[in-house]
Amino acid sequence: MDQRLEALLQTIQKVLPDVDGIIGLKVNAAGHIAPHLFRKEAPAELDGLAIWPKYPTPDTLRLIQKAHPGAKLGMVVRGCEERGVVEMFKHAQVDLSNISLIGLQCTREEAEFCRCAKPYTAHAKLTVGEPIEGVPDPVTEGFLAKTREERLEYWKEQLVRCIKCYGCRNVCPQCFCNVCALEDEKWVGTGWLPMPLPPMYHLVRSMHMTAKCVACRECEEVCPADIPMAIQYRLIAGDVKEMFGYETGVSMDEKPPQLLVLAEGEFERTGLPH
Amino acid sequence: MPEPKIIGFLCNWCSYRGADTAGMARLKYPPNVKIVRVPCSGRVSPELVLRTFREGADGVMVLGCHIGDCHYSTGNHRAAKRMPVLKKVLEYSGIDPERLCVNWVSAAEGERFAKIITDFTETIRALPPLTEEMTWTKG
Amino acid sequence: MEYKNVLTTCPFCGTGCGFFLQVLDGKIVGVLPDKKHPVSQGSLCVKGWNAHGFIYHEDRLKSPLIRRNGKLVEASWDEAIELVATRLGEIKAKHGPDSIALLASAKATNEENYLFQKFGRAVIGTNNIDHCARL
Amino acid sequence: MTQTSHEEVRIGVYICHCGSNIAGTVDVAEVSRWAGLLPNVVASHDYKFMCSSLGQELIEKDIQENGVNRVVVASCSPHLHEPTFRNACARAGLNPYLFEMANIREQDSWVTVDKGEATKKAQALVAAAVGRVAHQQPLNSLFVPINPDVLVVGGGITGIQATLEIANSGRHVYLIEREPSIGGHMAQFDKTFPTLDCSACILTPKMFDAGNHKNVTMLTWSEVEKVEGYIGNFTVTIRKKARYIDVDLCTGCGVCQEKCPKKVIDDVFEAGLGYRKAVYTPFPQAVPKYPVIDRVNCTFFQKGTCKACEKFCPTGAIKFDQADEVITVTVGNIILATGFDLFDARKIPQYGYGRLANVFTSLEFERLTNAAGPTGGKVVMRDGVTVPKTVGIIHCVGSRDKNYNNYCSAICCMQSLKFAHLVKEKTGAEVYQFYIDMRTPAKAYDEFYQRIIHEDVHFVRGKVAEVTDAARNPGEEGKLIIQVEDTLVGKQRRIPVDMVVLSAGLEARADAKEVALKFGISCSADKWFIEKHPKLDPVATMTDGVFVAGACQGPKDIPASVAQGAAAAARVLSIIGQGEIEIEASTAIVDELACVGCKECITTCPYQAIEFLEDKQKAHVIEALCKGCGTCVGACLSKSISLRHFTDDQLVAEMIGAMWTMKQFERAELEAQNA
Repeated sequence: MDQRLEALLQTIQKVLPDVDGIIGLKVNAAGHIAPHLFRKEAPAELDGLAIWPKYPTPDTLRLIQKAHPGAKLGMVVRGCEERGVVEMFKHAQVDLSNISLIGLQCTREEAEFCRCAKPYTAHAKLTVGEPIEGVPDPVTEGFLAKTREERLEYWKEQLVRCIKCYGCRNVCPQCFCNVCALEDEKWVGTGWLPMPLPPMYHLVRSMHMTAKCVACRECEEVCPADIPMAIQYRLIAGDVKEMFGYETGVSMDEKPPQLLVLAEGEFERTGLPH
Repeated sequence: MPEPKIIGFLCNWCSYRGADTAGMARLKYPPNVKIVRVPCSGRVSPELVLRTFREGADGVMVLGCHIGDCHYSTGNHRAAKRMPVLKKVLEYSGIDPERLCVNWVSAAEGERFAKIITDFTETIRALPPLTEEMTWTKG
Repeated sequence: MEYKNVLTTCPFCGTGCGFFLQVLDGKIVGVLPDKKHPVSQGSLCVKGWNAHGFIYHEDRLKSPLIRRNGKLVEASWDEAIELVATRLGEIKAKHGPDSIALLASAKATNEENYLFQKFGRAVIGTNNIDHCARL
Repeated sequence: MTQTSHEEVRIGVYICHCGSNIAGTVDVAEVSRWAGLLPNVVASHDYKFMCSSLGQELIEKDIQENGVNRVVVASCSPHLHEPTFRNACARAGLNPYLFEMANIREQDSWVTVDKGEATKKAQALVAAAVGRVAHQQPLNSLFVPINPDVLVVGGGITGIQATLEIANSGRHVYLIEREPSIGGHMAQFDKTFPTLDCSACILTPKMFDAGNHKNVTMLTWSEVEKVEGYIGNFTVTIRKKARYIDVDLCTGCGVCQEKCPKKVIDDVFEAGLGYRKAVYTPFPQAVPKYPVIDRVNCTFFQKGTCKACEKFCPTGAIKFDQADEVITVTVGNIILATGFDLFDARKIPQYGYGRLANVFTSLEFERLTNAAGPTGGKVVMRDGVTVPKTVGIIHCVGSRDKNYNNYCSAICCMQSLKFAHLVKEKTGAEVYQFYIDMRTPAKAYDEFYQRIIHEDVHFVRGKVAEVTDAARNPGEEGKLIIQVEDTLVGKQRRIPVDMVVLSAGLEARADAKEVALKFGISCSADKWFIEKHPKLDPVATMTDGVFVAGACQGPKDIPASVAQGAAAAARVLSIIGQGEIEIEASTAIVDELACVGCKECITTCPYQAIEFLEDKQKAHVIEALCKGCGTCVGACLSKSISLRHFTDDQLVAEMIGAMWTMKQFERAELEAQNA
């Protein structure tokens, strides 16, 4: 058994008696992996504990908590998933007062798969695995080196394949709205593939990811057209950090900056005319 | 080359009145910008701006009160934080962020208003029509 | 309190994408793509993503409906099949077998579709058979 | 009055000629013909003056006789006539929110050169309005009762006037003043222009009346900390700073001030020229009569011993253990009369104030000439004894100067003339006035100017370059030399004088921005409070129920300030008289089914007008607090919150109307080129 998996199993076994259940990943008989709620009363299920491929488990927490608001739960989180629950907490979608986070540090291979800058947890009190440094994101960097015209061409090449499956929206743990602007004919028209340009779906989604995207890359993973849409979200996150000093998913109580009054020096950093 | 088509979202209290002031002073500026009145620049959602581009606008303006003068005290602060991000989204999508003009005009600044309109119209005139850029096939 | 994921195959077309149905307390609450599925490899189309939508939908048909006096009313399966058989028989008798066409569905299994075309060719006697995927 | 959303939309469009203001540039007949072809438009007219009663009757007739249920008027700015046409609609039984205006004058005919282009722009704006109006919904205004009590902030002459007007009408006023006494700047003056009557003689009776009125609660030595609520229902939190005097026991006998051993330079009331004690009333006629102890300078507070005042106080009114008191009052309206600050003449180093002893500011000079002032009314130089033989008075110090303030301070010319007269009267000295332009426009002002000219005062037209004590010849030795270009003669002059008076301009209070924020109103770039309309609504502000009067709104002399104080009082009384008030109908509303309870709208609302319903986990708008800015709509990702009368549907339809028209013309042009 993988050493990290073994360690995770031991940690879960330690936590399980004190909680109603623990959210993690489980492999089924056919070898397919999905999120699962491991319960105290069914300890044998832990034989199927798995860690990869990852899934958007913050949404699993939201689903379970909606039905069982007071439940005492444990949850295995990677860095991105932890940031995910932090953002959802700030948007009143999950309650973390009864949740024990078990941090699972990503391996270098995993981090490289996700082009992840922060493959480690920051809030979880219990952690498994050694945290490693972030890895570069050559895709985003490569994109950044392009001129405006090249960027436009790049997206035309990419987005012409978009079949508007809404998979990126569906899988995103930060897309928890009851009603989605992307389904409103006012903002995103229907009936045409490839979608008419400018690509309203992707533009609106990029905007909505502001100060929300936790860089889990689930959207890219589920995209049947292999569109690297996270490039935009990541660049925006960098700009938001630069302009407003906000890092998504890091602090538990810092409010999303775009909702607030300008703080000292922010106006100057926006580059807007004075 | 067709004339640029521009929509301006102007807040009711400062910039819209600034436009009125320009009118009362009989200042002349190009007719390309059609003004949509909103209560506050903070009311302008990014979706509204994007939809305007989608509708074929070559440029979109969001004009509000100067920071500190907002009729709603700090409504324009939100615009000042949202719009730069929208500009970045445009930039990363290969759409010239210059096509979105975010600026501030007080009710007294008729001349400033006329100048901003004139300058922005010129800026957009120098760019190709957006609909031309927004086609799937080249040439 | 129970939450699990049940692996299944998308019923909407012949591709056969795999996905999980998220089951919370015995109720299906959502779809998750199966990242290790050999066919779909973690992706789905808009149909697959919404494959669970009909299950508890208030508009879902749970029994056959027969239009009586201009209104659709619930009927038993025997009644419904009886009606379809009678009407098809009448049409075939009056206008010939080629006055009838059959439209098969990707939502049905291979076996069902095989039976369906067989029914068309052997029982009704027409080659007017097509499939929704060609629409 | 209500229309259901299902009824057929029947739009009437009315194009105004505005004489030749619009019709001279825009082909109104063509716009009207074209508008008639737009979807849902059932009536389209052009008319000479839509705002005239005949024009309005046109609308009313169409509503009543032709079933028009949406109205578009293309004319001037909605800021001018939107209320006019809304009223016309209401008179005809149509909900006024089913009216929309296209601004084809200020934003088209007046600013567009080419007639063809102006017509096309008018067409686009009309199509936009037609598109929008089809989506408009009837709205009903909310009415809230008016609390008849009033808060007046600032106890200068403006605030006193406003207070008395309201109190005399039988309404209750809270008059709040941050200094120990009301009176403001006017209490510091000796004479007032142009009549030269004694400032104190006309002010103190009003101070007394305000201070002793049965309908006035006077809160001096107090400041507003927080303002919550809205017109009719403000809750104001006020900090009453500790006086260390029990006002119930104090008789205002003044023994404490006599006995206090600590002398302090009085740089507020005496402008730094005189002294007061650590326990003091700013001036003998102060209202209220109770002194305050200045903690910073009191020996007891600083060193722990002394208590001379306590020892000698015949009524035991000294209370060293007094603490600040925070109270809340509820009022329906607020009048801000917070006055001005004097321009700090030190900012212009070449005029030497603060460096050259005998350069005085206007306020210092006021104290010099005041019989109750530090010199007993004697005009003397900084040494306190020497009477000046020549005096130079410099106008526009810090005003009409792009390095400091661009605006004219409005009072300096008249003030300087008054100073000249007083110098002449009290010393017989030679007086020079250095002015850029003489501005004496009000009643009896120019007559005063003529009178002073005949008092042998020298007038030099030119902006003073420098005041210096560096003599170039024996005649200048020991003098202050005023270097100026005399623009009437066209040469540089050096005029030696004994004393210089700087007619410093008026500036907004240093804390004007914070105060504006507190009361929810706006400041201009110069920090003056912004009125609702510079001509037609000069004392109201954009925040209903908050009024401004006097010099806090812009430089003003006493007559203008008093007039504004009374005007603000009249506006407030008229609101109180209505009993209840209509508040903004364009408020936000949450679609509870769609709301996911993420609280973004709550975080972003500038007015705390959105609450969270814990039971439902949904946001909810408190309508009476909502000002209708729509910032929440911009923030809500699922668009579950919308702003009435500025909905996404309405704005998108308006935008599409304009875009559609522009694209139509573009296509037609292309076809014409290709043909």
